Amino acid sequence: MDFIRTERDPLSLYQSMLLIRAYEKRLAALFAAGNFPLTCSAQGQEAAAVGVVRALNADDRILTNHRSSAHLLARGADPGRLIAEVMGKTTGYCGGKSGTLHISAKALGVVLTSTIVGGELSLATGVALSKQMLKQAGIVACFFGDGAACEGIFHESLNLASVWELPVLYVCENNQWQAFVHRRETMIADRIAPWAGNYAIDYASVDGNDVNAVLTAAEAAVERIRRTGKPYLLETCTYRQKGHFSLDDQGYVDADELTRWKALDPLRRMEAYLLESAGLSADDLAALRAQAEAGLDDAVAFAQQSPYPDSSALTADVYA
Amino acid sequence: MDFIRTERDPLSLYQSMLLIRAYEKRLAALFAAGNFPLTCSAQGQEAAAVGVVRALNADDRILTNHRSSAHLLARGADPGRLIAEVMGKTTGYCGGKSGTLHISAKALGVVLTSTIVGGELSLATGVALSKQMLKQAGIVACFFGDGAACEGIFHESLNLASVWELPVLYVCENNQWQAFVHRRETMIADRIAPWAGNYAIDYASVDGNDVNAVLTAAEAAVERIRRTGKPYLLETCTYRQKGHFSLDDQGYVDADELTRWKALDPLRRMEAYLLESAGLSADDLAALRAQAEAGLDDAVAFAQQSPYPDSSALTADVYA
Amino acid sequence: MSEITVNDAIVQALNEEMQRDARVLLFGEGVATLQPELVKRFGADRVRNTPLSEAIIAGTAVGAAATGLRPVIDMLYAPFLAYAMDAIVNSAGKLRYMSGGQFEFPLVVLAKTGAGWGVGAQHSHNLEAWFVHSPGLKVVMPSNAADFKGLLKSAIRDDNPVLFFSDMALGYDSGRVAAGEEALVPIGKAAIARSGCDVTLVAYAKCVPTCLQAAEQLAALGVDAEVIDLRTLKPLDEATLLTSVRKTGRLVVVHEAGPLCGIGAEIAALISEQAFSALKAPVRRVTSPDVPTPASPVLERAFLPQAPDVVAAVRGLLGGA
Amino acid sequence: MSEITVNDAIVQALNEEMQRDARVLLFGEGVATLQPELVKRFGADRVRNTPLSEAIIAGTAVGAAATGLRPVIDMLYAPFLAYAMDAIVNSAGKLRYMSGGQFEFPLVVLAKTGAGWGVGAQHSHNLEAWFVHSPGLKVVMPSNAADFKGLLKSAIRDDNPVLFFSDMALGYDSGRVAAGEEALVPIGKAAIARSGCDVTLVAYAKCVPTCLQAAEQLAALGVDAEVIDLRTLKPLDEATLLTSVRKTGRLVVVHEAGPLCGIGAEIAALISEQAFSALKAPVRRVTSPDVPTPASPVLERAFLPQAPDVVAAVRGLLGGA
Ligand SMILES: Cc1ncc(C[n+]2csc(CCOP(=O)(O)OP(=O)(O)O)c2C)c(N)n1
Ligand SMILES: Cc1ncc(C[n+]2csc(CCOP(=O)(O)OP(=O)(O)O)c2C)c(N)n1
Ligand SMILES: [Mg+2]
Ligand SMILES: [Mg+2]
Repeated sequence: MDFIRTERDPLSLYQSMLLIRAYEKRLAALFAAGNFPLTCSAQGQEAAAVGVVRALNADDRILTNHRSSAHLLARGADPGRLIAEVMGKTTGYCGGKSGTLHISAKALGVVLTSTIVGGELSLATGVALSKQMLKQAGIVACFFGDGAACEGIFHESLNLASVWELPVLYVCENNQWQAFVHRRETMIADRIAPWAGNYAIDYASVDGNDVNAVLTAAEAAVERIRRTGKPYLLETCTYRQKGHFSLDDQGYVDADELTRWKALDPLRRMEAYLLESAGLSADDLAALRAQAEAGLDDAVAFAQQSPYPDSSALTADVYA
Repeated sequence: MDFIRTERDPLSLYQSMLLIRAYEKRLAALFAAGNFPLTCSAQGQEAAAVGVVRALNADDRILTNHRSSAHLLARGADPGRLIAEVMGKTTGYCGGKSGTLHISAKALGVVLTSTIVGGELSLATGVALSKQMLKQAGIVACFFGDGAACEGIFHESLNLASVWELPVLYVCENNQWQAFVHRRETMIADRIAPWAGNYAIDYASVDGNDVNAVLTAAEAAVERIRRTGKPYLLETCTYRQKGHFSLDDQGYVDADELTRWKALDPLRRMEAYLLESAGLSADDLAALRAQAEAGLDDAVAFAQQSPYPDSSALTADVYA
Repeated sequence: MSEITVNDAIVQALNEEMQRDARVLLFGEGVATLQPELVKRFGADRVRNTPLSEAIIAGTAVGAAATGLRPVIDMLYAPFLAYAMDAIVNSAGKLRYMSGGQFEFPLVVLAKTGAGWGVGAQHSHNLEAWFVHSPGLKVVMPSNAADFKGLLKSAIRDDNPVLFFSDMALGYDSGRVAAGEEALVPIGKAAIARSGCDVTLVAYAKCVPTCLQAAEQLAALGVDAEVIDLRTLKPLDEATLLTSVRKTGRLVVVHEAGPLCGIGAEIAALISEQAFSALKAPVRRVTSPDVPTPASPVLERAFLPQAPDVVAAVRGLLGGA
Repeated sequence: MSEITVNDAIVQALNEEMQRDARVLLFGEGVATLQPELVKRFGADRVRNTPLSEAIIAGTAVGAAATGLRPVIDMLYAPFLAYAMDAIVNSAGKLRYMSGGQFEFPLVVLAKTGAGWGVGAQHSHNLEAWFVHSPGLKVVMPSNAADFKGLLKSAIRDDNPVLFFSDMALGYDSGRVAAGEEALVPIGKAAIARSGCDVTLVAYAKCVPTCLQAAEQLAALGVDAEVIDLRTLKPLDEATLLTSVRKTGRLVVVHEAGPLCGIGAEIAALISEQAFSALKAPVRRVTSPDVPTPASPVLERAFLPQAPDVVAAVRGLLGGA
């Protein structure tokens, strides 16, 4: 039941963010309980993911990285199959061979996920070249972090996309951290979007914790790419609320910074909006939360009941 | 007799350019005569090389690439030892193991030459880090082409040099060609210098065929680096008058472009200046040319009389 | 059948396969400039110059291959692959497996190498063993015009990433080459370049002619050498190797690449695992020494395996050394 | 002597060598954040975080090494070296030779690898053979705390580029480690982890414990196995290997890295070249299959060489198979 989600109404956006938050909290709980694989949490970045992914059509393609859960769920991935992949089960999107760090789901148009920082930047141009040369409708959205922007491949990818006029939406999720290093230590500027100027690529930087703002900016960017066929760089300014991965207690993170950003929590802000401007009640929200949790219960049960691959799978899928 | 040249008077600058031109013409003649190795000619780029190299002090370091003859000669390299290296003789700067493409001369402060495009960009930061941490006087000049600016390492090198405040003078010799590809096909912009802005690095772009202008710009850049300790990007706009290497007949080069640039020949322009503003006569210039040619005669004779290495050298110099 | 050079064979293969399949495209630093007739015939879209950016050239090819195109990229000299290892090894070689078989990577990476031109160790460095060691890739390295054409055509039709290495020294060698379909040479099949019964000489690329030369000199000494041209380095044609060594009982592997963890090491290990009882003498490797390729002509000659080195190794074996 | 973990041994070695030589500095993605005590002790100048830029991290180390510093860089996981191959292979490994000996490159590259953590093929990929195949480099890969400390100290004092690989699975193993100078372990010397006379098991990193386990099981079967811990992969300690095989006449090489053109291939080739007459049975390799490392725990276990696999291989040899 791989159904690509493209709904953009506020309620759908919120439901998607809620699912991502519930998913991340559930995985953290499972890890804490022991005997569950480590993962990279997207908690705090829900709006940045949902706002961009929902601006895409079904025939668009997505490339993502190690922190992909939000992109996959926003696109409509089945949380049960995601958790199954994390656990290395046959029902996972990659039959358990990927594990959590590089989940791709071709049926959802989420292709070629790489955990090599910058890997998605090196592959996105080729996916876009196929769109261009095979005259297929659709653009390519490439999600990468502020850290990936420091890799040489960022420069090579944007330069080629510009010279060859490739329909790539570069989405830099600037969450202020690069594993254990603060963005500040790795670059002079605070914003990455303007770097696109060197390649004559249009760009924008948006409040990544405001899903409505992200959606609006992403829709504008996508429209421009569809119209011109040229690349665009959208920076979503957001924050990694959890450690780099499950084992990271964030001991090195400045407490004030964390507090400042938690006050900007994307779910809280969308809830305020729904209550004030969309006529939802506190009860409605509670019901939605319960719904999301129930979905996670089923997902975890599905993953846990799924079988591990047979050892014969070890040597399968190497060559076409 | 490795003597680092730092003279900056117009006559010395011209003599250095004259030596480079004579050297390149002589090597082209030797290659045409047969049984001489292929080389990458710096003809047409003499002013860009001499103007920058002469702005340096003896304790500064230079990194260069495959097209290094002009940098080496401007710095004071012995043409005899250069030709010997090109021929693979023991008296060459690298004992014949380098050949023409990666000649380094530690005694001249010309270190770690790489023919891997961008190689010099990857090494320059480390040489500058040594200057910084060992508290040694001097800066590091790194010569690279417009093509090298397309490599990811350009982005990584400038970003690190900026964040770590390394004393690097990045010198982009924009000669309009990248082997068999025109610069125009590889980037949207015509100038590379402004790319430094992304890293908050100061920059300038100068007429690379006017040696006086290059020297002035380079002196200003060097002074700024010495004062601030921070990197700087100087772009010298010039032209590759010959093919990419000895075998390249330039059949693919637009005739008008070539004519336009030949009219801007750096030697012609410096000669005009010397005649008009420095009180030299045509006879003086003729004498200087004859002097340069005589020097080349000796250099070639020295290289030709030098021995080839003994085959025992094959396994020497691998490990320290 | 016509007599053409290795360089022409490569262009013929590209012409035929681009004609046959509109999804095939070629890009790299200067390919459009240097192959104007390909541009004229197939258009600027399918024959492209690129910026000087090996990492994105390879990455673009990998992304395109996974989504419907069949790219051929010219990476120029093998050492430049050092900039493109992530796309080739971590992406092209692994992402099919890591995705549970969701993607295919029909892609060909062209790279030249081989000493003899005095251009030094940053141009001349035989790196084929790196890619044999890495999962999910295929590696070919032909020795003659017919195989260059036939293997390149097969590589372009293969649904997996293929590293196609050309030895500079062979570019102007000419040989008789078939036209069109019959020209295909299968990936994974070695060729018996000369049959013999006293010793097996295994080589690839320019070391095949070296071994044939050595075989002539050995014949004069009454030694009948079999010469096997590997042609494909991954997957290795184990059957042909084992059959030959079981016949001759003696093996010398010859290549320009460095000795340590090279193809020669792999074949020596393979044979001493699979045909141990058939071996009458130690397996010998004749390779370049474990040093960078020197530019000086004298040293470069000494660096390369030569026929007399092969003859000496064989005589050592027959002397029972 | 104190009992410490492998991870602590690495930090101890860094502490002692940074104390001993002010030219030693450490940089990489997050090293300053994760080693605050090193920063406190030696200053932010000598212990630096870097941008996420492997190519310039390595290039900077190479340039610094050639001009008076002695950098140690943490490249995190081995597959990330794919971004740094030019600086390591084309520059650090070649520029001394290519310059006629004008430069030295005292530099250490740290990289982790090794399956067992379910992180998949872009983190778990044993690439040590690539660097053994490339000229001008040294490669070490220890198996226990004492060797981690002793070899890291030697690597930092070595005037050549040293690749120092750590197997993730060993990080929390503890062992008795000497303090200060006596802790030095020479590069290029293998260790006899267990002496025996019936068969030689050669391994490195986490496969050493695997072989010791196998040796116990073999002892129960009346087979006396000698276990050699290579410790250094380049230069190989040929003498120790040859002496052992001349004694036992049987050889099994065990490693996690892929089989093709791996260390096992090199050792099999070396032995069948140098100790052919001493061999009573074929040389056997027990390695992971030639596939990317799977993330699924079941498959990951099947991917790794296990003691029973080693025992089976030895029994095959003794059965004269
Ligand atoms: C080439 C490479 N270097 C280092 C790593 C280890 N690593 C994984 S994620 C990460 C931080 C990435 O930062 P960023 O790009 O900002 O993405 P984020 O994790 O913040 O979403 C690092 C250093 C890697 N996977 N690949
Ligand atoms: C990594 C790499 N790619 C390709 C080459 C082949 N090559 C040598 S010089 C050159 C052109 C370099 O252009 P540019 O940087 O502008 O320097 P220029 O030759 O114009 O001085 C190329 C493609 C190389 N040596 N290294
Ligand atoms: Mg980040
Ligand atoms: Mg140029």
